[in-house]
Amino acid sequence: MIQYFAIALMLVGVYGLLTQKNVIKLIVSLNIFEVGLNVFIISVGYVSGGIAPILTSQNNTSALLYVDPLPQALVLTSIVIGVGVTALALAFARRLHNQYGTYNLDEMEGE
Amino acid sequence: MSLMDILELVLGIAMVVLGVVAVNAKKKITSVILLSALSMLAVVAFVIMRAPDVAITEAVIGSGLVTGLFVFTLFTKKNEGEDA
Amino acid sequence: MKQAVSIVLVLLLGAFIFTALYFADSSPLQFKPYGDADLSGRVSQGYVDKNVTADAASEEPAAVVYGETKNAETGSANIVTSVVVNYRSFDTLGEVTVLFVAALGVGLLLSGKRRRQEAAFQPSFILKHGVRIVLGIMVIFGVYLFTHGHLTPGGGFSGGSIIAAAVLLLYVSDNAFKAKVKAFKIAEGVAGSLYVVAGLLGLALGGYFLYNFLPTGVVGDLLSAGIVPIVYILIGLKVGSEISGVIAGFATEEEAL
Amino acid sequence: MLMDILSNPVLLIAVPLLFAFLAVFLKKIDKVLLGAAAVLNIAGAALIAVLYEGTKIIELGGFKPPFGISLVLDDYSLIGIVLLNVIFGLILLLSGKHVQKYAMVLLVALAALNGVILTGDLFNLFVFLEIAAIAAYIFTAMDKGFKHSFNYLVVGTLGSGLFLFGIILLYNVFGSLNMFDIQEKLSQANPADSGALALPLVMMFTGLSVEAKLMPFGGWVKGVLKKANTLVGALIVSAYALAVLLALGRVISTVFFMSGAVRIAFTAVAAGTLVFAEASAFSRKNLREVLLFSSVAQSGLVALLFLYGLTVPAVLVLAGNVVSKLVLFTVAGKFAHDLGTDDIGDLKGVFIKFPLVGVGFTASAMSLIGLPLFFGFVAKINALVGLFDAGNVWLPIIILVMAVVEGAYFVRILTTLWNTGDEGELSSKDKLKTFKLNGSAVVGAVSVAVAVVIVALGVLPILNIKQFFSVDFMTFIGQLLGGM
Repeated sequence: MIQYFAIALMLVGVYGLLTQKNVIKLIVSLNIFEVGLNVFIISVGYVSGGIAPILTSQNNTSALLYVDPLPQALVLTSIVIGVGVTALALAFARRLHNQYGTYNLDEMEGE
Repeated sequence: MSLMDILELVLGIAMVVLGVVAVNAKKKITSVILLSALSMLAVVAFVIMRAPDVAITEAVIGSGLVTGLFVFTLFTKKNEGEDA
Repeated sequence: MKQAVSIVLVLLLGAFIFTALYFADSSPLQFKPYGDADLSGRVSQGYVDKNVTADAASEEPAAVVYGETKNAETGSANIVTSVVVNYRSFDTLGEVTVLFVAALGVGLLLSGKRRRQEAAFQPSFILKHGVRIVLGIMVIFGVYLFTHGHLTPGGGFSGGSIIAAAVLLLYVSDNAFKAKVKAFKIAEGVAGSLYVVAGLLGLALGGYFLYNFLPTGVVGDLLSAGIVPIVYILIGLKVGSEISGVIAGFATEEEAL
Repeated sequence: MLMDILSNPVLLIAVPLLFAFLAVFLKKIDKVLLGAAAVLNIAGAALIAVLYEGTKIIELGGFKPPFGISLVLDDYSLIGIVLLNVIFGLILLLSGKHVQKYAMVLLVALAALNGVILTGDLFNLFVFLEIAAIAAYIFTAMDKGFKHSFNYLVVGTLGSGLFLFGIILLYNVFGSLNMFDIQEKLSQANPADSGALALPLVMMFTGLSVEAKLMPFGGWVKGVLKKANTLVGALIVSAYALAVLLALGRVISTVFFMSGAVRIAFTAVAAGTLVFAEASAFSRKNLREVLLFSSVAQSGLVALLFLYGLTVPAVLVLAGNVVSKLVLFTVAGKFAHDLGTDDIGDLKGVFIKFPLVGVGFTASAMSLIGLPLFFGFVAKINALVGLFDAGNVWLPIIILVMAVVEGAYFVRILTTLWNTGDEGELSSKDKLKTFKLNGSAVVGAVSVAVAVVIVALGVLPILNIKQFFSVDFMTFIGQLLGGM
């Protein structure tokens, strides 16, 4: 179920990237796309009835039914990459704002 | 439909609606706060899908730090006066 | 006009994705829908059973039992951690590098003589004093998360980010606060270098880069899993100092020219 | 034992990375570290080439594939890393003064590009591509063109997101991220089922197209490169182009399982890129713009060859192209920086003043067009023969027509740059005096050296006419490299 909405969320992000002209809004759209993608990746690893992939004193053997741990590891990576890119994009946004006095890409004149 | 299915449905719809509103919001700060809320819902989705590690990380980074960075970019003395 | 075109484009893309995923004829290569994943056909089963290095020919390996199994190939009770820091540690090295280079970029873009930038709002009494109370708890929780990353949910990324969030709160609550960016830089460089050095040690001692050259102990013990907790602590320090550095970069602004 | 460790390709990634982290607190000597890493990497690549004994899988962390991440050292990646590290060294040699504060970023980029070429794991490829891309966003901003860099960042991030989406769809089907594991599983699959993989393949191809500069996804390249200095321009058109296109080729040759319609769509993108970019290059008056569109066109050509399984010709074309582009773009950037213009009309007769630079530039350009006696000819003839053998008629015709277009604008550029004044007029020496180039000796020496290599590799195969038309050219180069 969640999977459908994850894809929809990615599409919303793409829609934002296509329509928005504001630097901050573009970065927000990029983040929405990434959230959708991350939820989708986790949903690919979900097993109905599975438990979280951590051995504890209750779930103490590897013979139980676990959800797929690999997509979770990938999403950890993906989230951290996302924050790196967002930080860099915001640094660009601030430089653009200092240079042109606006966040709107259309109002930025010259090279 | 079990209770879980209904929860997932509501969660999914809320996420998409938040996404659409965040993209189309007039004020930039509204977008940012809605993005933070969206991340929080994603955390719930991660918990439902049995991914506690990811949920913790997303809660701290996605809805905490990233929002902080956005706010620092938007709310500084220099940008005052413009509709944030 | 442009909006309409965009909506149509996005809807077409969505229709393409949904038909390809959920409405195509069934074939062995078809997408496996939500919840139907089968671990036995995936590499992940090896991660859960911790028998990746075993020969396929040998008999069915015994299940890993919490608190009993000794010297498994990776002693981490948290399977996600074993994937992140052991099986796919090279990705993680790449990932901290992403943060490293992004932090460098922020520093280069927002460089110049720095002065604390004043926020457009004044911190309230509650914020100011509340932060002081929460701060210690946050740092301790962050450290707890990355030292126990191989046992419980959490780990280097979330632990490091919580410490960075503490720095963020300091900046928000106090308009005059200025962190020692240099200290972040040094912590970042040391942690990063040690991570690579740990990998090179593995290469020298075990013949493989990032080889887990320490005994892995009993699954579930705090001192288990070989280099996993050590590497996760390094990652925590590195992520924490990198994101703190980024925040410091954003909170300060070059001197008005 | 020690030799085993020293010739481990992972060092090509680990050493620059270690130096980058060390440079954080050794800030004073960061440029020394950069130079040292570049030299060490060239030495390492040479050592790997000398000790090379056929395909080798390097397991990381001691976990066998497909479980752990593995690097792959075969003919393909060997050529890649040797070429990449030499090119990177040359770029630093030629444009070292532009490094400024960017030494650490360049170290990370060097590590990431080596990783992109060597890795055999899809997700690992994504991570390295992302590192390389972020480094590129940063140093394309060196020239204060923040708007274009921001555009590049948005498009690049969306592209890598789509690439990741494609990877995860493949993982869902095959349960593995290792390219060769997936390839093996695909070899047992029924070709009739290939339609089910259309979506992941389209997503991965789209994602990679952004970095590989294929149109329409590579539109960022114009804004970024138009004003790029020698360092940034040469990096993007040669080092990045080499690594990313090799990765594209690796992905296509291992995990792409195409049905007719999907192949036609991809071919259309690649061929469209070729035609559009050559036409754009023809209409430009600005040296760097001509070169950037020519570079885009070459990406299209190389992608086209990869799509038709002609790996060896594709690698040859790519290798010839990136080496030529390195010289051409460095010279163009140098003109723009030192003379203040790279408009072809303003640079009349500039090569008479700097004949060494001129010779190198001319040889590189001729190799790029594919004239006989130059390396580019060997590459292009191999490509055309391969396409004909595959029963294809239209693609060779398109490639030939485009080669003529390319020839036309390069001949126009060369005649302008070698002649002073308008046709019929005597060359006026006074005008030339105004040109002043800093460090033209280094640029000249390097470009002449490259020219000699290009000509040697273009002439040598003719001595053995069989090798000239054969796909065995790779082994031939291997022998040359191995015999060093």
